[in-house]
Amino acid sequence: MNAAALLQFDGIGKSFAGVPVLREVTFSVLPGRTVGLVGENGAGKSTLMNILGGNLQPDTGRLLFDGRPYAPRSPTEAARQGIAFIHQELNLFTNLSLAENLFITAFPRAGGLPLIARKALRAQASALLAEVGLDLPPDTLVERLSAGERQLVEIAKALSLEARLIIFDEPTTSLSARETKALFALIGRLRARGIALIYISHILDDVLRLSDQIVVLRDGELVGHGPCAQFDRASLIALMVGRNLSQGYPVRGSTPSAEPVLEVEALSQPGVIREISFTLHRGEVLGASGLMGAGRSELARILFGLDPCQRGSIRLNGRSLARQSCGKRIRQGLAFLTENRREEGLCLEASIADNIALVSLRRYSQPPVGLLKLEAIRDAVARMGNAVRLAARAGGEQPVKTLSGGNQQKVVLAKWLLARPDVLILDEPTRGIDVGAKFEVYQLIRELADQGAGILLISSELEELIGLCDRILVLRHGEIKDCLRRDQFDRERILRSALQETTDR
Amino acid sequence: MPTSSRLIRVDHEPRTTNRFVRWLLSEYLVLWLSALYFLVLAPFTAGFASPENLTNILATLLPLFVVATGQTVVLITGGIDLSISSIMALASVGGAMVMNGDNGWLANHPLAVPAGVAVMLLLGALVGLLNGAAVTLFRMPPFIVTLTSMMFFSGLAIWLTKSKTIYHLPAAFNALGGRIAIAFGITAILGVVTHVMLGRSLFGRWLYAVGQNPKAARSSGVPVGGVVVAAYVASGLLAALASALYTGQAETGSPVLGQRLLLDIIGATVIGGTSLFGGRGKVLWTLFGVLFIKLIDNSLNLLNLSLFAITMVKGGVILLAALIDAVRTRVLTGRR
Amino acid sequence: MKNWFTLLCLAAVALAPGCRPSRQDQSGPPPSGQQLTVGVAFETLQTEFWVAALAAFKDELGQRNIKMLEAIADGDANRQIEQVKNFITRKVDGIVLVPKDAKACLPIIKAANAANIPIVLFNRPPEKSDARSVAVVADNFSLTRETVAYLVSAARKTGAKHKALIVIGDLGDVNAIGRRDGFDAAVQEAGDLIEVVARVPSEWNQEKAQAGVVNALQANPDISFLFTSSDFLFPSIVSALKTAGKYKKTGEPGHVILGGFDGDATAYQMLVEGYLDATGVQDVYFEVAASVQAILDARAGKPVADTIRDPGFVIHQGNLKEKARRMWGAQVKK
Amino acid sequence: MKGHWPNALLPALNHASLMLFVSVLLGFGLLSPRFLTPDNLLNILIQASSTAIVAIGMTFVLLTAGVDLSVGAIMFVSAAAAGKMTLAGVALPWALVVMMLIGLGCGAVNALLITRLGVMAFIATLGTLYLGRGLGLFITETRAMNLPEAFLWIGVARVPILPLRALAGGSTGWLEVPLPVLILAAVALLAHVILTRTPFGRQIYAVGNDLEVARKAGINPRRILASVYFISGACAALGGILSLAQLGAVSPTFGNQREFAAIAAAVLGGTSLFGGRGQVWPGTVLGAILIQSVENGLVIVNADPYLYPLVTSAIIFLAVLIDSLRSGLLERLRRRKIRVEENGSPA
Repeated sequence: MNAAALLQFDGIGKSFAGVPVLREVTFSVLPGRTVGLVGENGAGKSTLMNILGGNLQPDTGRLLFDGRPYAPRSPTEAARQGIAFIHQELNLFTNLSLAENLFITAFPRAGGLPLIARKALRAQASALLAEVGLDLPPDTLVERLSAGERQLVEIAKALSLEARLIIFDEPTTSLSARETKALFALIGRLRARGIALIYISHILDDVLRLSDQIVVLRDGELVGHGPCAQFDRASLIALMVGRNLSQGYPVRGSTPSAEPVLEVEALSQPGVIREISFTLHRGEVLGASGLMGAGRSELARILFGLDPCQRGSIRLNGRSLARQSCGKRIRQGLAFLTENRREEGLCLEASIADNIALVSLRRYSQPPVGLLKLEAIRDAVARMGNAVRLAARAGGEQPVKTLSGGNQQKVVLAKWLLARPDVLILDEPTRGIDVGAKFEVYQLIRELADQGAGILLISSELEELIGLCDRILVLRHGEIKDCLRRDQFDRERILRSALQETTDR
Repeated sequence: MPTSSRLIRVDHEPRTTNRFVRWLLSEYLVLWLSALYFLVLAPFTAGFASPENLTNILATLLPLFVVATGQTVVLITGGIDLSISSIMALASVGGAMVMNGDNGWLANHPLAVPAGVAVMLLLGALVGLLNGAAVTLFRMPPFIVTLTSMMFFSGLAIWLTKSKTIYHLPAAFNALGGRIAIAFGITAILGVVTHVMLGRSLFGRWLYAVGQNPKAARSSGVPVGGVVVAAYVASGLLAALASALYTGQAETGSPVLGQRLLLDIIGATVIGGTSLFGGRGKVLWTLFGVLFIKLIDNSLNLLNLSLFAITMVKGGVILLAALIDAVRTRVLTGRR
Repeated sequence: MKNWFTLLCLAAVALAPGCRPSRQDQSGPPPSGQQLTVGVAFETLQTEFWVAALAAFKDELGQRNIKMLEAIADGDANRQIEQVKNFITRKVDGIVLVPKDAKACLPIIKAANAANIPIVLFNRPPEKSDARSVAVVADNFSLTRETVAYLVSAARKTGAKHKALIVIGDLGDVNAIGRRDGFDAAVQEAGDLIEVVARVPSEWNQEKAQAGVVNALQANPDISFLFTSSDFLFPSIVSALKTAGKYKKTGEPGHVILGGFDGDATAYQMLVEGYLDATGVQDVYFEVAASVQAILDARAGKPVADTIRDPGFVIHQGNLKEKARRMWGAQVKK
Repeated sequence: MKGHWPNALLPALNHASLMLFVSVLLGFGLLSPRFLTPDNLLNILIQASSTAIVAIGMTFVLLTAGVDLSVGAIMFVSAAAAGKMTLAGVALPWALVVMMLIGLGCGAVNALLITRLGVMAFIATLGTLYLGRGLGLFITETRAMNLPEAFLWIGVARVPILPLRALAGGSTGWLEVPLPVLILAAVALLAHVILTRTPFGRQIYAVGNDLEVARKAGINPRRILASVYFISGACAALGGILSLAQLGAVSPTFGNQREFAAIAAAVLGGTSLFGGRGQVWPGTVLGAILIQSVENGLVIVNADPYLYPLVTSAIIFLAVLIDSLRSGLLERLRRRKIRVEENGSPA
């Protein structure tokens, strides 16, 4: 028990349908301090935060806020108490201006009238924006903002509500290095103002760097709790997973062959990429590093035929892909795991099975009318489900939206594995999924490469690239600035060529 | 975000009850409602249950079902087709112009009927194609695209005929809609075909995928544009076929055919359970929806009620069905 | 297939409990009374004319102690087929039908013939065919032509040339077309005198009629001759004339020669007040009586002409007194 | 998105809707000298006023990604009731009050169905559409009712608003505006202020953009949704009053299909059917006026009656086509702009 504590979780327990998801969770958050909260998806983090935010009520235990018992019944109530959430997917109205987003429920009024005092609104808004270091006119529409800027707007919103406790839930997933840096600086300032923070993330380095205290959850139980100094990456992972993943990256079975599978030459699209040329060999894992907006995803989308391209040639197994639809390219053996599985990867309403089968349906349809061999599909789906170690009910009838991030990502992978691609392009395959799932994804990538596929891996986590790749390309401003062989791998060098000025995450 | 909590709840829910609830509450609900309605009213409504009347119901149900099936296909893609009524009128007129015995282009020609039907289908497909093209190429909202084509083509139909209805159609053609056995046969085949198409064919799966998430569908190699266009063409074709049945029933090509059916059709489809937001719908559901609407229409006529009562009861019943549906979905999500 | 199966099962299940009571009802004309049942199927009740006609049927049949079933198709040809089939199902002794249009009713008539029930087509003639029916009709074309002819003669008296406006009904409605053609025929004969400068399609809709007339008067302020395909549009036309300040009594300067068709209450009022020059009146009472008589005769096996013409009549200031009592609009008023 | 033509084309497209509007006016103007006269333009405004007001209400609903199919029926019911009352000798003002109350009542029913009972807007209002029509038919006994002069007065009354010197039209030396136009102006202004300048208005946009987020942000979506259906109901009733004022009669077809006209007007004005996008002024109001101008022009040039639906629909289609091209183009340009700062998230 801590008297000075701003927030105190006291023996919180919660279970759904008789299944406990939180057991006796007890810890406290001090004003001006940061608590790092880590744990695999499904470990109970979200449930805990939903209780804190008033979306759920605990079965056992109680919350103390400011020493007083605190049992919010609704998000609004929580907000009124001064608790603000910065969510992974941002809660902004894209069709409204910055200012309106900040004050949507608390517009400054003109006199007694129900009219909005526009001048006051603008002034107050720009003041807040200044505090979070966002230098934009308050009338800008949110839809024109980058993810990072939107993040800052969210924080400004929290400040406008005089939040005393701010919860960050995976805040950096969609931020560029520069934006992340800015965010961390801001977090420092918030602490200085005496605001308490809970920082939830899968990027352990960030957690270790930002937190004063760290809390580790596993299967709803608090398995680790103490000052940051007590932990390091390995020990955290061990605690989260419950087993020791000392050597994280899978061993490579084969060495890449010299046989080229994907040859890209002088690919250019004005305003997007310039003179991109590289060759991907069978069994090779080729990494693509660089800042957000360096043109990595754009390159991938162009390779896959989602975006147009003016000049240059793409050859898959020697055959040119010029002017071909995604469908054609897929049939030629190309596959692309998009960076945002919710928007572009999955039909959330549809069942796991339907999602996995989608790409390969053509193969299972018989002419003339394209009737589907349902049996064959069912088997194939089941096979893939096992292949990616999908933790879901048999049959795959359940809608994908009910799965955890990790399992959703596995579904997308299964979808592409079923298509038996020669080249698989992965855009941030491990973003926002928990440690356990991450390593399973690495396994799958490795296996696929060992089976002779070529893999283009786009990632913002250098660790990942260094651990998995045979070569790494570094992009900046839509151009390839550097290419390192495995023996040349070196964080410094990669970062230097990724950004002129040297920064680090 | 409650996702993880929901995940847990679902995972540990015994599957069978979930299945059972789904089956009972969703799939056949409207059918049960219809049956209930029928059984309750039959005793009080003279001739409601008489064989003749049931055949009447069936006869008028068939074309409605055909056109509603087309609507279902479009709704699944997340679109909507308001132009069906005008397609029916245009096809009716076009076909009649070819076939009629007075001044038809193929008057009394042996090939008149096949040619006429072909023309009807062609017109339907054409309008559908235009709708689809406008929706996919120019990314215009389907509601407006089909609303304008509704105005345009019904206007065109009236213009073509200068308001005159066309009669003296070949007996062979009138048999299509007039002889219930034939109409039933055609409709049954269509129903089954569409049912299979949606359930077990490549195209069907693509339809649902496009309706659920066009972006994901595209990046999974689904030819989204093509699928959408195909959906509207299918809707047009089915509307044209329904028009053939109606025209045969009435033995006249009428430029105002089906003018008032539009809301009935959409209503029936949605009451059946097909979602206006895409990705969800079945031929079977639509059949139930149509059956429901028809039963009500028919019984209200038999009850010898005045027009206002008929209109009001209809509204009330639609609301009732919607309410039950709302409650049902609440129960379902509650169970989740 | 499953779905059809379910459907049929449903039907089968329903038959069992369904039939018995319906039998009872169908023995509805009780053994005691010879009370007959006549089904009256109207296409619409959208205008006073039909309301009046339906009322007239109620009286006529009531007086003759005949039970009346009514059905309104609300403008839907196929629904009408269904409704009449319902009548047949209920073994009515006669059917009065206002068909959606002249041809769509053929299958209905055939069905009635098959069931051997006499059927009268009220106010709208059927297409020539082998189907047996009695049609009681006022000829839209010729009656309109007469009416307009009278208006033309009135125009002649003024000695000046006239610019004419016609408010057309729903282009999908045969009556509207018949009346339009009647109008055209009449004005063509007077080509020297009348120039048609505006044709306003009203779709039988007050708002469109009103807007249309206002706009037409805007385009041609000198319009001095106006015919509407139905009297029920007069309220909106009058308000349009008022806005243009052209609503004057006959004989007053700036009077627009007004003519209509139907002879409803509004028209009667306007005649009495002297604003309306003439309207073509359908003799509803004649038509109704004739229809009922035709059914009875047919049942009695007497020969019945296959078309009974309602001469109708043009009512105008001149003959208002003596004709008023046969003008249904005038009766409704009372 | 090849080359630079989009950048060149965008400004053109940005004002395309307006240009279309102008060209329609000019087109008819060339065909008939009478079209562009002040009187006729005033006419168009008067005739557009009713639909425009209904469409304004509809805009509120569309902004929340809903739809109100029952507006036509609401017009009918309220008009029928008012007609009966005035014929029964009730004073005009009271009749009007009752009309507005009925409008609000119907709105309340819709709101209840949609926000409390969770019925989909489309179906709920479809149901009330039938209920309303039936009720109206019941009140009118399915026959036309002629109303006393008093109603017409509203239609023809002219209100002097400002003294004028050289301006044409005003005989009394005052610039006179017909009452319906004045009412339209007032409603449009009010609606515009509500939508752009009040918290309530902005929250409507918020809810239309994302209902869940709105709830999280502490907005009460039910309140917002309910109120837009009230507004729509009231606007429908008011529109009913204005039509009545011009017709002086209630026929069984009164207000029939008005829902489509209203939706068309709103969409012409650039309102999205998926919520969150659109404005009353100039958008919806101009949309309504454009449609009316076409109808008016067709009569003025004495066009073949059969052409009416063809021309009208073609012009609506054209307007919406232009709008879609424009937004498509904007999207492409925006995507490119974003790329520089941020990971080229898919457009």
